[in-house]
Amino acid sequence: MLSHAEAEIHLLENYLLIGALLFTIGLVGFLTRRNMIVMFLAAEMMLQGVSVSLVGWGRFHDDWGGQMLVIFILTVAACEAAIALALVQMLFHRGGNLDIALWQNLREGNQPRFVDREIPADDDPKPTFPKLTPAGIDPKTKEEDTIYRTHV
Amino acid sequence: MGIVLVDGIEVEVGDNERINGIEAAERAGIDVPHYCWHPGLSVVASCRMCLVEQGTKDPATGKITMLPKVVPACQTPAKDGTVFVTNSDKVAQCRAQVEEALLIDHPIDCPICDKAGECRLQDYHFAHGQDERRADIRPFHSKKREMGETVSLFVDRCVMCTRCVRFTREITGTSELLVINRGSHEEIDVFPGFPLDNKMSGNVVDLCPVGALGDKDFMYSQRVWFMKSHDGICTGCSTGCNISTEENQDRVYRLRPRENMAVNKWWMCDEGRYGYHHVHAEDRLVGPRRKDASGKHAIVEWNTVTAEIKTKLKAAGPLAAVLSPHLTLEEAYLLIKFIRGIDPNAVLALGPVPTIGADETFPNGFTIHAEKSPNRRGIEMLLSHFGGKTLSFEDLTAEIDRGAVRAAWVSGGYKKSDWVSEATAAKFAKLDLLVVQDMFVSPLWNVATYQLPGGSFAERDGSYVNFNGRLQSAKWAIRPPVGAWVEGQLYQRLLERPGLFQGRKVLTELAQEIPAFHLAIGEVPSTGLDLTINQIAQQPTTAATV
Amino acid sequence: MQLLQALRVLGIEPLTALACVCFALGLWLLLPSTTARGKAFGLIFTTISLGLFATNLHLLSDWVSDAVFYVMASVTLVSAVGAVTMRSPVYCAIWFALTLLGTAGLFFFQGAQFLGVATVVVYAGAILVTMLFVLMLCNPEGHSLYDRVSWEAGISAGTGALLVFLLTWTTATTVFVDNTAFTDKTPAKDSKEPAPIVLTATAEQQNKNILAPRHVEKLGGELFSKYLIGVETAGTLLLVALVGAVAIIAHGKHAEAQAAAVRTSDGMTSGLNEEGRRNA
Amino acid sequence: MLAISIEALVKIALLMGGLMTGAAYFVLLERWIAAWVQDRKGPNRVGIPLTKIKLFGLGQPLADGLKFIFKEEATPGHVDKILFTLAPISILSAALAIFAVIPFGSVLPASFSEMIPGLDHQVELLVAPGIDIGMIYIFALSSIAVYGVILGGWASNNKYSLLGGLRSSAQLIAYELPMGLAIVGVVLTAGSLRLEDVIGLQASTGTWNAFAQPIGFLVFVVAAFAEAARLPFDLPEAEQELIGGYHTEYAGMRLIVYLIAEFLHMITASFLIVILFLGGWHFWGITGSENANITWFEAIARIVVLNIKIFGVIVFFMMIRWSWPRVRFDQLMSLAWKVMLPLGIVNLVAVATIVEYQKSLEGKLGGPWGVTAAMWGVSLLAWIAAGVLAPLHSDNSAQKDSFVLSAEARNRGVRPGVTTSI
Amino acid sequence: MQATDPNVKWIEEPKLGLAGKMYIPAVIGGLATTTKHLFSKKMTVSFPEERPEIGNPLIYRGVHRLNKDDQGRVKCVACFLCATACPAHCIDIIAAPSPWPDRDKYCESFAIDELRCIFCGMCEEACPVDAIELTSLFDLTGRSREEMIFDKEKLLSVYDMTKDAEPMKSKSLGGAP
Repeated sequence: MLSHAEAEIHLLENYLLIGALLFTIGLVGFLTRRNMIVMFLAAEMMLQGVSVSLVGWGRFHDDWGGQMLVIFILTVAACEAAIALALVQMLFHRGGNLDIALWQNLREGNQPRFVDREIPADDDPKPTFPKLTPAGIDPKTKEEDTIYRTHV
Repeated sequence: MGIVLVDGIEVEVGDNERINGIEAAERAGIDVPHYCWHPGLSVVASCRMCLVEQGTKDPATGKITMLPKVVPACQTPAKDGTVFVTNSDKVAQCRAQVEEALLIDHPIDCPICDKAGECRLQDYHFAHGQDERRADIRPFHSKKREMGETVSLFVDRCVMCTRCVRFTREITGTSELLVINRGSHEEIDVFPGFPLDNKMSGNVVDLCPVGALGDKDFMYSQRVWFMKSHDGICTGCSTGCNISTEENQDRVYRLRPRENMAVNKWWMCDEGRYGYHHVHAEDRLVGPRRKDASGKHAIVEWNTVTAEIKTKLKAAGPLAAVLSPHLTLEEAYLLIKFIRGIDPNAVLALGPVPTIGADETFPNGFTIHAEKSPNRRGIEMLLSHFGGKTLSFEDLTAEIDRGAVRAAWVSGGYKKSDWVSEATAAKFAKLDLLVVQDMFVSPLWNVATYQLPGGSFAERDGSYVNFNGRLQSAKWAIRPPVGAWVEGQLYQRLLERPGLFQGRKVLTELAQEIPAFHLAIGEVPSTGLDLTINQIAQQPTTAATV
Repeated sequence: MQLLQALRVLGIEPLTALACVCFALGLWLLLPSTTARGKAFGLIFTTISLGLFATNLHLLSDWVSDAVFYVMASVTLVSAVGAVTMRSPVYCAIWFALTLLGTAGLFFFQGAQFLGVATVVVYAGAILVTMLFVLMLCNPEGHSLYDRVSWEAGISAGTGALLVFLLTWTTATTVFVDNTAFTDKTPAKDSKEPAPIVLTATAEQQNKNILAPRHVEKLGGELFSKYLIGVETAGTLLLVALVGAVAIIAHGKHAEAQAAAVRTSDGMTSGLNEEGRRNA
Repeated sequence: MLAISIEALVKIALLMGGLMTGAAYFVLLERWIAAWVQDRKGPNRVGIPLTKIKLFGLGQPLADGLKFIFKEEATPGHVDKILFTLAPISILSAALAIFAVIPFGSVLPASFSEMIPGLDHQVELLVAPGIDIGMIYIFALSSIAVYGVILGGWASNNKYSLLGGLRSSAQLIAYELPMGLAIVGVVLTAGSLRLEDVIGLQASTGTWNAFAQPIGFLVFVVAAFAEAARLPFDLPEAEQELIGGYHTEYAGMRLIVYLIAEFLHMITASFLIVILFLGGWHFWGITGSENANITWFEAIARIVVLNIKIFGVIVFFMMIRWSWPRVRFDQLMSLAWKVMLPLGIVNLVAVATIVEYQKSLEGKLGGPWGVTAAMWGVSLLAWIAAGVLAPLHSDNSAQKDSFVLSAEARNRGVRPGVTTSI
Repeated sequence: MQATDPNVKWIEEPKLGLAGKMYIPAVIGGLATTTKHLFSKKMTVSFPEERPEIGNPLIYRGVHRLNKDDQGRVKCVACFLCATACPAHCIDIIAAPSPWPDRDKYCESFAIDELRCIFCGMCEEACPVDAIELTSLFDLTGRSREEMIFDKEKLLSVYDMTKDAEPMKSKSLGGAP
């Protein structure tokens, strides 16, 4: 049976380790992934890592500050989500997909353009879906008919 | 050249033409209703349905003077300056009144009348009759009277046009029918003891504009609006009458003559008219059979037959083919191609041509020929073109008896089974391989190695050459019974040609290859092609080199 | 052996170092753009590294707590790895949702009930669902070619491992002092050793304050008294973000047509473009 | 420890059994009410098998359940198999877990605890009595339930399912806000996030929150309908538009899991409406208000009253289904953001004012009744304002002018009748 | 029709008052309607135990029957008009000269494929002798397709079965006997 102090210290150290790992995994994800939404997820994961540490410290010190900070982190994350998703949506509309490599001209000047050296093999088996043969030929419609529908 | 005005439309009439108002209106595209008038019969103007207004146009002043009364168009000659008016109120009123008069005594039993659907009285009543009937509708009492073996008379329905009477007097010359009584008691009848039994009696049913004369063969069997009509050629004799084959759901219900002024005019004989029953006979053969080692015949698949018969024929040695005079030109052509393709020296022979009695000619010139096959002349023309060793059927039999031929293909298609005798069949039985195609069991059929059921005339698609060299095409009307293949389709398959057999396509090929048929390269008109005209003069240069 | 000795001198557990190496290797192999076999190896390495890290963890007061904690921690970390390595962004989001649930569990375990639930409500309930919404709007088939390629996976994983190593090392070398029993045992200020971290809260204090049964009441009181300015600022921030998001979207819609024109004329396409194909 | 565990397990078993049976029989009730409203008789055949006893069709839920169980578990070839299976599980588990903090009665008398050895406290009819954050917990789990819908829709790989999932996510997020605002009003008055505290307050004052906060009640009921995806807000599975919405591709057990979860959502919504606004187990004169010295009669009366109220609310849910037409999706969103959210804020401000300045307000307005009257006045004014501003009311009929196009406009490819402005 | 066609009548939407915009009438009206129907008389019946009442058997279109005349002979004259009118082609008739002196033609065989029939009543309309009629029997079942092809005997037996409850329509409608 551990004493209260030992238990608290052990708990803190465990939480710090988990926080560190969570933060790092998030960092690696942010650095490597190219899908804007996944990058955003990774950033949130780093915030989670920090939150875990903060809560641990708050309990260790019997202080509400840690939890308060986490609450503020939540708030900031919500704001971040709003802005980031709006940006992502807009970038998607402009660029056509969610690839961050599309926006290389946002980097500072004199950087070499990044080009993929190899195209990954498409090792996912393409599912074959049953397809119905189209029945007959589409009737040609007059422009008048398309504009003024005779019925709804 | 004269000009006739019909409803303001100018119609040209030749100098030597003698036409009446109905024909002149027809040239102008106007239909004048009529019951009693028929182009092949004399004019009596008894029905009064064709009443029109008539007048004359003065060629000098151009002034038109109309007669105050209406006249029957059928007996008004159309000559230069004649004016007909068929669309005036007066004419319409006359027609309505005539129609009403005809209907006063006519039973309204259209539901059970076989004529309903093609009845002039119905049609004209809808077109020209009054909306309301002023006379009472009385209960209908059937007065049915047998005219003879083939025709019944429903006395009530008669409108006394006397077409039938005139037909027996003018066309057949037998004069069985007459009008008895006078006035409103007029009826059609026969002399007691002299029934309507001439060989063209069925035509009176077609002539009758209403349902008074009924065909016993067709009676009550089908309503006319269910049937589909297909242009055909009668195969009863070598006359080659033009007919309409009327069928519903692959069953022939009746044959009717089709107008062809060059061959049969409007008529056909009873033998041809009622000679279709073998198509649906109970004993008609279906299912190809093969003789096995024990001498018994077992049913095989058509595909098996077509797959193995060629190799077997090749292996069998000297070949002979018997071309039935019931085959169409196209089928005979394909069979020759097939046989000569296997053995270039194959013997070809014309099958037996059944002949019964002597030719019978009616006063108006219509002839029933003794030669009871439709295409003897066509087959002979083909044989003379292909040449090689061609024999008559008897000579071929002798040849087989001598052992010079080891295998034979015999096409039948006869309506009866007595076309070959037991003795002949016994000679054929000596062959290594005998293929017989027929519709009914015959002595030859029983000795065949391969028994192949064939098609009837209603199922064939192709052309025949009649007794005086007229090529006429018939369309298939019904599908063959399950298990039987029409010859053309079988030869098509044996020659490994793709697709279904199409008579028109093969005829074009045939006509391009054989100079005698070169006229058929283009369209074959519905009235046929006379192959004897200018055959040498118009021979195409390309055909000469072939 | 010498290396091990040297590591020991520095206060580094060799197992931790190994764990970091395995961690880097595993992440590198697991990230997209590798083959299926690479993924299997990555899975093995990551498992090993997480297991090795687990040796660094300390046992807690009783076995129930241990079990709960280990389950929570493993759920959090495994799903975190899944969230950054899955190909399909939808799966990434699902794994991240699991990470959030794990974190919420960890918060609960720490007695931060409100935070645990708030994390689920805000993150899982709002942010992630919105993200899925956007994802399904933008990329309804789920996966695309650029999700198969990672930027500089090896370097990033190495950096991450280094970071973990440094953090772990720092934690391991930090001295914790229990000061609840002996209040006078403050360390000397001029000592060469790093300043120890002092635990001053007793169990009774914690139960009254941060682990109180009426937890929310306490938290609310603290939030709206001591941290009131922070709350107000956060509120303002939220408003600003709201307005900003609306402005961006509205502007984006206006500029859509122009952007399409720009897209075609500028030749601005994905990195997986014709150029890349030629170079490959 | 053991006694507590057994107590919790017994409660869970009771709750689960009750909920599952309840959901099954509410399906029957739903069909009955549907039939009766449409002048039909409804299911009345299935009784005891192999006999002629029909029991008014009370065997129907059993037969339905058996049918679903024995149906083929068809998985279409084009779906994402993992998520396709995970989605219904997640939605059902979230829907069930919500009931951990929802009281299904009040407390049992102390005499009960004395009868059971090892039980040292009064038994609360609530699975997890110690949770301090009950209401946020409910929020959290109901937001987890969104995953079941959105993932099921996406995994089905079917356009109707995806549309259903998308609609559902947008709808649930949008309606969480007014719902939260309405709840905050209740929380403010109760001063606690625990549901049992909310009931306790209403029981002790004798005033139900629906009476004290009418506008909050309205907002909450509307939001609860939307959260439970019931008509007139069942856009996620609108049959006429989306075939079956997010569960178009589902069959057999997975489908019934979805259907049960849907009914559980409705039951949850009914519980919340009753507990937060309709006094929970309280009824004047028969249930008492004290927990400590509760009698057996009162304890049972409380359970009965609670269940009757819930039954009534569920019947209301089912009646509404056949009374009002489904709204369009833009109307749904407008309702959430333009009507319900402002109304919720009005309610929150009014309640906050009352809670903060209770004493002085009572002095000025003539006692507690004056305050309530003022609250009703504010509510009515807010509603009238919503009616006058009418953000939902828009003329969507075809306009003649918009069909008359100039030749130039037609050349540009403008289609008449379609507004191009944003 | 184009929108600019002068024959198109453009209608203004009714304007909602304040109460309408506050949704009060619609909400209450909807609930009132459903509540009223909740307690109103039910239109459906529990079928095998209770049988629905057919309002007017004369215009009900159920199973066919072949009527008999006063001598017990089939009334049908095999005119094929029902088969002609039938849009589903479910009537098959074989005609023959009748064995009775007062009639020329009768149906030797008369079959209706009740599975193919769409119960439109055109055969009844077409029949010139009121021989085929549609009864108000509606619960038509069978165990095989063959069983559902009603031949002449079956159709005549339907007449025997229903003649008391439903006399021939021509008489009851005041038409010719």
